[in-house]
Amino acid sequence: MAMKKFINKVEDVEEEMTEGLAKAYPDQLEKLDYGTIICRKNKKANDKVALVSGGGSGHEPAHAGFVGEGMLDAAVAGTVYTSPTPDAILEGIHAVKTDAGVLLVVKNYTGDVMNFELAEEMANDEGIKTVHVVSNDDVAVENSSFTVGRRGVAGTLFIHKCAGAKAEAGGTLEEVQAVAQKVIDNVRSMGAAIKPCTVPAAGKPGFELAEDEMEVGIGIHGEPGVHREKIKTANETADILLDKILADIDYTGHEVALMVNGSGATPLMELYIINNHVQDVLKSKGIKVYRTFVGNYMTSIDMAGFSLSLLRLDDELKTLLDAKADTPAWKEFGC
Amino acid sequence: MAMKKFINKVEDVEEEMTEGLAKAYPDQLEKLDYGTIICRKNKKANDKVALVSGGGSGHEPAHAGFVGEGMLDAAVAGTVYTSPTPDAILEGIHAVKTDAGVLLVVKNYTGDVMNFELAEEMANDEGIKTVHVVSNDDVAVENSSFTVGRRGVAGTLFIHKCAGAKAEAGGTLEEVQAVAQKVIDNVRSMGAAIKPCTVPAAGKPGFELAEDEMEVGIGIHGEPGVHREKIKTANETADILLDKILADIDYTGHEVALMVNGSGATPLMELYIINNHVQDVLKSKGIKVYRTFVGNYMTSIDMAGFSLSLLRLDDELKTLLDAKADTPAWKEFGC
Amino acid sequence: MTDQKKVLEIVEKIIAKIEEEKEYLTELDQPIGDSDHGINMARGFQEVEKKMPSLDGKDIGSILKTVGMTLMSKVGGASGPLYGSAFMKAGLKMAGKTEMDINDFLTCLDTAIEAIQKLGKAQVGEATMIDAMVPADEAMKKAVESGADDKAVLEAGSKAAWAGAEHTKDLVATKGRASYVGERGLGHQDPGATSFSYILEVISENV
Amino acid sequence: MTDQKKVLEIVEKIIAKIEEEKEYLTELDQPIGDSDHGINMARGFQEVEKKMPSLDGKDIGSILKTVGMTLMSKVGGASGPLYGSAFMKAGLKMAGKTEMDINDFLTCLDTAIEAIQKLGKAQVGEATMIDAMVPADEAMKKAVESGADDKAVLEAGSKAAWAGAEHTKDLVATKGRASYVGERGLGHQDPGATSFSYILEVISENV
Ligand SMILES: Nc1ncnc2c1ncn2[C@@H]1O[C@H](COP(=O)(O)OP(=O)(O)O)[C@@H](O)[C@H]1O
Ligand SMILES: Nc1ncnc2c1ncn2[C@@H]1O[C@H](COP(=O)(O)OP(=O)(O)O)[C@@H](O)[C@H]1O
Ligand SMILES: [Mg+2]
Ligand SMILES: [Mg+2]
Ligand SMILES: [Mg+2]
Ligand SMILES: [Mg+2]
Repeated sequence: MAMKKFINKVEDVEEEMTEGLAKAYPDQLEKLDYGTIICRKNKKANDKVALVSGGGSGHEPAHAGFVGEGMLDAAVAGTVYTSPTPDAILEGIHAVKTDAGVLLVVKNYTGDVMNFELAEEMANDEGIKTVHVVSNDDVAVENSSFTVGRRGVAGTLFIHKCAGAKAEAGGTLEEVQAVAQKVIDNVRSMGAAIKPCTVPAAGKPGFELAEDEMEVGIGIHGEPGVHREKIKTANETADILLDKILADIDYTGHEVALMVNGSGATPLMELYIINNHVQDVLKSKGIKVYRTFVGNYMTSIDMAGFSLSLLRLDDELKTLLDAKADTPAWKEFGC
Repeated sequence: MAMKKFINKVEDVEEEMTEGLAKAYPDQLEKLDYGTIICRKNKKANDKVALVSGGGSGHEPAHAGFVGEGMLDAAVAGTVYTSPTPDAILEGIHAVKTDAGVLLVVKNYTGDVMNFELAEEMANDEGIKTVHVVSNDDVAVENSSFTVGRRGVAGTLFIHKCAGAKAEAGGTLEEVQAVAQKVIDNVRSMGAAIKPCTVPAAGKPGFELAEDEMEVGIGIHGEPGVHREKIKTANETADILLDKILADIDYTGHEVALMVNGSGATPLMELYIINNHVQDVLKSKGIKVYRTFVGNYMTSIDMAGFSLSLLRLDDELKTLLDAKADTPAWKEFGC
Repeated sequence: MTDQKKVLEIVEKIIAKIEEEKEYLTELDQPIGDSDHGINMARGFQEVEKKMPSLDGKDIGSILKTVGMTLMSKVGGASGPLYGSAFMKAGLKMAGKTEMDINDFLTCLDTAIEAIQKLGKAQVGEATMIDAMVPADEAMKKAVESGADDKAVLEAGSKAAWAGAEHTKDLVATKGRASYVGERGLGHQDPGATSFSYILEVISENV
Repeated sequence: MTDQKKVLEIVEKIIAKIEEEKEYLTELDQPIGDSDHGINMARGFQEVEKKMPSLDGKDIGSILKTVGMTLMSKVGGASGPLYGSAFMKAGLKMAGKTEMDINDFLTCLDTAIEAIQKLGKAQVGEATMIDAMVPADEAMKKAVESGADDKAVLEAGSKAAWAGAEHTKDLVATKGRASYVGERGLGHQDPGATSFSYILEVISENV
């Protein structure tokens, strides 16, 4: 049976996709010959910190769509849903490293953490000042000292944005890392899905959902969530996620950035409907939304689902969030 | 059976969606009380032409996502897949009209054309200088004097962009209309789909496709296309569309803008893969791509499919294409 | 043939009929259109339903005009302005009148056809609602000439409308959304011709 | 126990086995992970396959190091660095050697476990590949002490590995992606423990 995807050969998906992105913006982006790595074409000044992120493919536009001025310098893509390997990450570091140092932004998955840490070790061995942060914003997964902790999901993009702006503004490696950590400490996310995703190499959906079921707390790789239940309305579903997020951090009286993120196959129509409700709920709770981002930022191939992310802001983060970012997929409207 | 959508009540979809968009950008956009109409909050100067477009809902981000500086002044949304009514269009005209006049950008569907023309007539009766253009870029449908002509699809967005820039630059109503017509004369599109879309009010897919079938030449409302055939690779499918487009206008030796547009449920992964091939083909044919746009611009709710649009550029259109546009969904990267 | 009160009764019946046939009309719009004709019509007539209380005691012209304006502002798509202007223009002809005879009715239908053709530019044979309306109009005129009573005239009209709707299966559409599918539309009945046939059927059954 | 040539033969057999069990290993990764363990492992070992010609005549240390580096740079995910560093570190122990006895093999396994634990920080009982490796290691050491021959030692190891893999069904994962599902992971066998069991099984069957 033919898979219902516009692809060519399964084993060429990652290569062709990164090529296709680079070809869309030939003056701004380049794809390295080694691996599926996208870099800024205009390299950063040597006295500014470079940012490298990455992870498995399948989350487009993350992460390569956020390469550009004010965000990432390089994005290293693994095969679909699989962390890139240390040699590829090191290659990305090599391509954009500066004297000011390199910050690696890693999502908290065992594979990602190990591969990035190995690359970091090799980079440091070569004398490249390299540090990393680990994003873990998904409140669906309990954080306990006996487990690997929460997963990194869509909130990671706020790290790219704020730490990227800090680096562009000339922050030191320590300062840029501190901003990244501040975002991590203040951002929480959770998602739900109604239709599964199909990894091209697998050829069939990674999980199954009955016609009237949804998975609450779904991971961005289609990992099972917190529980399964009957489909609810958009508003009720948003409430479930929001309740979990708000229980984890008290946002009351704070200004926040809100991201209503689509999983890849969710129409903007639905994301706007969700946003309509979330804005009302936050308002009623005394949480002021400083900026809203609605769209596909951290997807799960062709999964139909969405996640909500809330970032608690202070003056520094507000300034960094509003700073210019010129990348394929980050859109600041009206800043 | 529950529909697999994140919505609340079917009859509230259009209202909640436009509310949700306006709430995402409260400083930039407002939703009118009458109907589902989105307008710029900062009204244009009286000596600049205002642009009003619209059509049935279900094509998000079109058209409301293109309201903002340098593009549309108002977007009037009908119910899903149904043209807005004359009174609503007139309301949109009222909200943004200027002394310089109003250009209506209409997609070529019998319903849209009739409703917009009726509104135009009423506006002119009230002394509001109003003209319209009709986009008809879809080469899937034969253009003959015996039929209603080609359909307006994703190429319409290049009208919003170029005519919007011309208006922002102070062009007269005639000049802005002339730019819009120039885009219409030089843009061609065609699409294909592998999974149907579900209109919320219908509750089930508008058409059916076998597990190994695709519809070539599909319309943006899920209207049947040119023919149905077995699913092909991304490259082969892109070739079919491209051949039809290139047979209609000779782009050889010209610079073009390319849009690789997703239908709503098509992951960016696949759009990039398609772009990878289209860029190669155009290059081999001596067609230079001046700018590329890859993403969801003119969707069909949750249809999985894509369309290609090619706009033949001259110096004026290049300048207008690159002019600043600050709207939720138009993203110029690296201009 | 009918007074103001009867007109309101018939409008109620039309509203009910359209609601009843909503799914069927939408299904007809699937193979050749965008699967919404029934949804569009039902949305419009449900809105007319809301206006009914305000129409009590009004003249037939006002009733038809209100129905037309409501359809115009609530249906959208192609059928909205077409049916909308048809009822509105017919309403103009009946301005101030509280009684309507068969000739008035035929004047209204002539006016409606004219309004629809002015907007939509469709001729007979292009597989639109016109292909139900014109044959119905002709059949009723012939019946009046041959001296048939009102009931028989309307029945002849209804029969001709349905025959016309049926006949759209053999036509390749050249107007409206159905024109995009060309020959692939053969064998499919036009939704607009069908909705018109239901409306005339309701009238003929209730006069 | 085995020479350089035999090691290459066994590597070929492991490559074949992983390819054969690719779908099964991927299926095991579905309920508790992200459905890719088999795909990951197969991608890595297919790449090892390409390197085989270049390994002809090389010492065992070089062979293991190449296997490790290839897995490290081609598998990705969690299993890539784990298996990668396991083979690489074992390769260091066998540097320059062209023969390997059962004690060398156990040294390699000890080194591999150490490398995996250094990176992954998993202890026995956390439902990872460690739960197949450690029992296998212990069983083989016991067998060596009791004077069993190489074949019997390896068979004891393979049996213990499979028992360990089986036992992961009763464990709640606290490391790796499986930890996200918590109690819902009960009843599901760990894919990494399973792939290790296949590897040891192939070795025991071919020495
Ligand atoms: N130009 C036209 N003239 C007369 N009737 C038309 C014309 N175009 C469309 N129609 C009628 O409108 C019907 C479709 O209405 P509807 O589905 O509600 O609108 P849309 O086509 O915009 O979705 C067709 O079945 C046809 O009878
Ligand atoms: N911290 C760890 N220590 C030891 N083994 C681990 C650890 N984390 C994961 N694993 C092993 O890796 C296997 C999963 O590998 P794989 O599916 O290829 O990677 P990923 O989880 O990144 O998708 C698990 O079944 C488990 O045996
Ligand atoms: Mg994985
Ligand atoms: Mg319609
Ligand atoms: Mg229709
Ligand atoms: Mg896995």
